[in-house]
Amino acid sequence: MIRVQAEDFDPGAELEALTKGNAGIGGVCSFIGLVRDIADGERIGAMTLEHYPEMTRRRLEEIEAEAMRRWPLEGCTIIHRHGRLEPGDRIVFVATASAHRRAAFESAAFLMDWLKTNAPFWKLEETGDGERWVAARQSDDDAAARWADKPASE
Amino acid sequence: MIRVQAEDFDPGAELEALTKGNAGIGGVCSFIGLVRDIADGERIGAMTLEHYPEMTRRRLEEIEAEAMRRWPLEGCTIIHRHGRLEPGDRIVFVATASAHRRAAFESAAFLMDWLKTNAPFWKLEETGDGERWVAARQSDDDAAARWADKPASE
Amino acid sequence: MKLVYFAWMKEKAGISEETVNPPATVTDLGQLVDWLKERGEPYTGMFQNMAAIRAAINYEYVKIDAAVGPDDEVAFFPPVTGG
Amino acid sequence: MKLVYFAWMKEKAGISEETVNPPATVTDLGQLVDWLKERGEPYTGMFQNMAAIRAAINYEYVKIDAAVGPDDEVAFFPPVTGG
Repeated sequence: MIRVQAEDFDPGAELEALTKGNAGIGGVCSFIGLVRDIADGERIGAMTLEHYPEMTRRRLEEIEAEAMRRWPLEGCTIIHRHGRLEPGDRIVFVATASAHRRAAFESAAFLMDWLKTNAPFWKLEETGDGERWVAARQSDDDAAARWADKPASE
Repeated sequence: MIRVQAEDFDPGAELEALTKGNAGIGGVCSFIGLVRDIADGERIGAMTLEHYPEMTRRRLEEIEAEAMRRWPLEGCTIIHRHGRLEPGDRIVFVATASAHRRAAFESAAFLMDWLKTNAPFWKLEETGDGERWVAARQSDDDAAARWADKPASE
Repeated sequence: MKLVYFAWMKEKAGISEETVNPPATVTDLGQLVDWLKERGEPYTGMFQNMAAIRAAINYEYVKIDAAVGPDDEVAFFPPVTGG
Repeated sequence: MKLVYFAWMKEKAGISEETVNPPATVTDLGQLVDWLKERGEPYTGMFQNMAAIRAAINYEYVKIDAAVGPDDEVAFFPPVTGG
């Protein structure tokens, strides 16, 4: 299940919806990304996420299918917000459900690494010195690259 | 924060409590373990978790401190239920909050691997053929062993 | 051909999208960028450092030598920072 | 010395805990198990396969050669299956 939206989401309700009625699920791993008040040593007043809607939808559907193909998942939720967010606000949510905990952990980490490097979003931070576009990180590229040749464990 | 209880818990409320008021948190990884309706090919009617309360509390406090020592965590929640549970019921919850997603993912996986192999709980399954004590798995020992000599990434 | 821009490329362009009609000799992305730069600002500034720019054609990431045609939607943007 | 049992060991013991007074020659866990087995059932059945048993003294996991004294709480149980 994929959603790209300006509104906030309810992690508890999303987790409930993902697992409800399926007693074949042994574990659910989730990750919530939040706006931090400090980035690269500077205080952040707010952040605006811009994205490319038609591309975002296609690419998220593709990566959801890829996660389902690599791991034996019973379900998968990806929610990404756009628009203006303040420190403490939720940005992104991924959750994966599987019979096995390892598959849930690995696939959730895979989705987050992928989102960081491939989801067409751009972040504009508001600092005391004005606005700045967040630069991509080499560490995120490295994190995403580790999935390229790594087979799923289960 | 550690709790061992017979009652169910609310993952959404726990996640909210873990992050509320701390805008230094960039990511929260959580895992929920659930009772499956099938185990080792047999249908499970219910499961009873027995534990060693005085030891459970001490060992959980120890592993929470170890996770906080290994990773730069802003917070950590561990909830483990005991007593009789039915398929679909929540058994365990771990959540870790950090400035960095990798630390959150790794520490949550570490806690779950540890709980599987070191928390003094024992599971009695009710199947169509009667009751059986769940045997420890070599794969769980292997999963826990991978943390023995692995430094934290961040 | 539809062009769309994001993040600082959109700011430098001053617009988020436009429709252009390059000559038939423009058949790949590199040629498209060269043709745009020949038109002067804002393109010369936008495409000054190609190492800092990523592209997509019809919502798929592509490399600079990707083929491009009149009916395509071409997007230019800096490296993404989602999640 | 307090002994506590869990899971199938508790079922075989028929009790969850008991207080025992081994002689002063019993100074480690192996000697304690041997002394219990000398008393017959249920101990001979409970401690038949030591590879299937884990132990804790005062809430800390220990090996079979761990020292044990009169004031200790000793727990015997199968490998744990939490999480």
